[in-house]
Amino acid sequence: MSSASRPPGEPGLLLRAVLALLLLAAAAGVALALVAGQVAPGLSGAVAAALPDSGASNPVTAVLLNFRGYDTLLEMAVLTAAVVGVWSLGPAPRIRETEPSPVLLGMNSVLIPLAPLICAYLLWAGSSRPGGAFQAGAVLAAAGVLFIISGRRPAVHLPAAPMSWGIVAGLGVFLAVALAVMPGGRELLEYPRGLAGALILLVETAATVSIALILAGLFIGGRPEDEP
Amino acid sequence: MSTWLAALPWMVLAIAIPLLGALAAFVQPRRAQVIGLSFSFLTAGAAVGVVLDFITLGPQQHAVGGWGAPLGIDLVADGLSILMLGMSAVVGVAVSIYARAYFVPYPDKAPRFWPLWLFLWAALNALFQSADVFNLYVTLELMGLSAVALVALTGSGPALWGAMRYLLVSLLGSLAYLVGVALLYHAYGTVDLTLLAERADGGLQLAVPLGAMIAGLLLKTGLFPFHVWLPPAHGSARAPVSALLSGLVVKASFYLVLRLWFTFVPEGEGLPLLLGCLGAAAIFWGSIQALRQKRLKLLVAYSTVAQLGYLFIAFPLAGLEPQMAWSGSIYLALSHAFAKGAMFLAAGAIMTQGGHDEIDELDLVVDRMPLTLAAFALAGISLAGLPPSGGFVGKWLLLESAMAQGKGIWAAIIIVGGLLTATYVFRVLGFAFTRSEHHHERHEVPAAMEWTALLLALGAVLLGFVAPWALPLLDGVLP
Amino acid sequence: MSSALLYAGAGMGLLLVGVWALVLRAHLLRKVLAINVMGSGAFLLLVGAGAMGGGPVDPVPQAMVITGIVVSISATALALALVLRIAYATGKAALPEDRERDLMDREGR
Amino acid sequence: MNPGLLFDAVLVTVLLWVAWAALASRDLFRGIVLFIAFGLVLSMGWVRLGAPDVALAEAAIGAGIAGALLLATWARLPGKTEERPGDDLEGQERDHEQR
Repeated sequence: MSSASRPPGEPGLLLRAVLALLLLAAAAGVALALVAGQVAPGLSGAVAAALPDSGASNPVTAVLLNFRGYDTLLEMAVLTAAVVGVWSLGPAPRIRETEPSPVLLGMNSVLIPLAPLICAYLLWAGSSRPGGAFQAGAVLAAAGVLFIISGRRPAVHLPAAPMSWGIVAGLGVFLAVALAVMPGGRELLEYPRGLAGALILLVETAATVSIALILAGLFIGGRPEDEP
Repeated sequence: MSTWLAALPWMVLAIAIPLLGALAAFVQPRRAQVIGLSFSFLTAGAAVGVVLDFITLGPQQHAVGGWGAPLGIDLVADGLSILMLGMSAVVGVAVSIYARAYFVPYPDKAPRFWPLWLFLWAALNALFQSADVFNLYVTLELMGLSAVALVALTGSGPALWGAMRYLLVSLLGSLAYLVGVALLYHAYGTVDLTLLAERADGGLQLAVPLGAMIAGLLLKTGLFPFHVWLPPAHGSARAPVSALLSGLVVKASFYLVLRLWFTFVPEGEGLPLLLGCLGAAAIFWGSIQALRQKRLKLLVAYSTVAQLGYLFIAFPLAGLEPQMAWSGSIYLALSHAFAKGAMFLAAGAIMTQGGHDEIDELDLVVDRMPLTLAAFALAGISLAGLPPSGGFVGKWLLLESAMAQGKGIWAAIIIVGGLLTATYVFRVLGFAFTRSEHHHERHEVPAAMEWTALLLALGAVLLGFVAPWALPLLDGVLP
Repeated sequence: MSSALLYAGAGMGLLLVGVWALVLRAHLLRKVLAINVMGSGAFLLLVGAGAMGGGPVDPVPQAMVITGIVVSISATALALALVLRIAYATGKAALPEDRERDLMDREGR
Repeated sequence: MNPGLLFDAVLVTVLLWVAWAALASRDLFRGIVLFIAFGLVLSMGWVRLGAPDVALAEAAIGAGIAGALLLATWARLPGKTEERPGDDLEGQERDHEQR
């Protein structure tokens, strides 16, 4: 150790000073861009005007699954690619079985049965009120995570095949719907008149199941053991 | 028969097919090789469809969801997009054929490689066609995550470090880009590139977001001095992955810099000069580091740092001769994708054969793998800018543009950089022709690996001949 | 001064804090935390700056942020899996340039 | 100063402080817990910005799932000592195994 004040490898004063200057300059730039000049009105008007044709009455859901549904499609691809990536790193680290605390078990016996209910509500509410596939999937995944860490489960022998089908279902159904609407001169994801609501619900339901499985799969931290 | 083929929505299929392929290869891991290779051909076919549509009908547009900007997201295929799509198709098919042979001894890696590579390909095709700055952010993230996972596929400590550093840099770059998107939406109320081009009026409100976005993209491209993450990541990845990263992935963020530049045409001399200087620094630093490397793959990776520098020489030259300078830069990007892809594939074949890639232990490898050595040499010819290769055309255009403006210093940099490139390529070739004192193991290398490297390198040379047909595709894109 | 500007400013602040920690802290888990804080900052900036004009709430940036949150959890999950593999393979959850450093937390080694 | 703006100012200050504390604290476990708190404070901010959908997503994913992932990763890190802080909080992940 060269000096008591600065352990080896610790970033020096010069680096800190340069970094601080750079960050302050960037912040000043952003601040100026924020307060200088006009503020554009945004797209709330356009969304409100097109909302009746969108198949959802919650404007955020309409943007997520109709107007900018293509973003959401690619976002499902990102999520799926992440779990593929995590599984590609190797088999899941084994979680040691321990006696779970009674508090957790008690909590779980209430929370885990409740989760599918909350999930269904969020999914159903999503078209008209706050909520939607991602939130619902996350709640379901949270129940799965509680289940995994509570230790009250059959040995962690997750069957890979059904799990991987469930993981791809969200993106698969979304892609299939996006492509299936195209015959008849429509564009990708251009829902036929009157079918938008039903198709959005279909996409969201598949997405919810997949998101829950993917998030739980990410939590496991590697591929199931029977996966080649 | 061709009517229904022509009516297919190729732009969409170029994105949807690789996504479907990724899903199929993931759920059927035991058949991943077959699925992966088939979907690679289909994806390349869709990209060719987009290119043919462009040639027969001109620039294409597709309003996803039928809404159109600003509410919806538009896909656009113009001359620049289709050159990039075509580049990805050629390099992608070559790497896919190579990878099928390469991964035979690694049955645990193959089912992991194919879904990730198809996700990456989908991200590239989506990125090259998107006209929406937020959608581009999502494509950047899809590309980044699958690329990082591909690097980590190697599994060793250094590769994991390389992947981790790459991930952090990539996320930092994306966030800088996202800040730019936020400020653009704040100022102009849209994220569509065409509408932004109409509404943007210069000043701080444009300069700050554009600066943030370009800075983030330069980080992802690995322009000097942001290159430190690049050689470890590209050098430690599996050979087909290295070829994809150096050949295609860094080009995607460079493409996006160009796209933003052509959309907003920033004023002023400072930033172009800065980019040019960084490019020049990258050429010298990357070449000198390449000369000093002991391992072949690291040499090739540092060569990427140097060659990326060339792409930015166009910025200070574009003031008076925009057409020529930009064409040169884009053509260099294309031929670098072919040449560098071929070089990494050749390096991978050499590594498979000898079990190592120490440059001074190449031990008369030319006797055992003449095809691979030919591939390496041909790729080197294009990298060094010797005629009649694609690299020659690109560098010639840059040189001519520099001379026409009396900017001799840039011409000198281009020429010296070419000499340095030739030096490190010949250093490798020299050791390939000499006998080593040590004994090395020898393995059989599948012919498919040698031939794909050679054909890709030949492609880099042939690009020089097709330039008269390829360059006019850029009409209407360049500012 | 409006609430929207306040939140946009906070977003900028989070970005600064995040970059600072990303560069200076050595432990990889901390770097992942830093990236996440930065992401939240960028999202706040997106919605806050979009809302500065007043008027009805704009759903488009909100939808973008939800997309961003999902993208960011994907990246976080991949990053965390990598951190764990690095820690198992090399014994320390840090990049080679930081290996000499005290990771400044009790769980460092 | 109207009460809404005052509340926002307090919220923003707390948000920035929690973020700073999460990133600067010496103790990694504490940092992660503070990060989860950060997610919850932030989701209050989303409600204030009129974005309840984002607030739900932030609480469920940004704080909940991300927090669970971070804690699980932390608990699986190799080379831990027995007396680590918060041993009684995440009692299930007590695996000190090295792979």
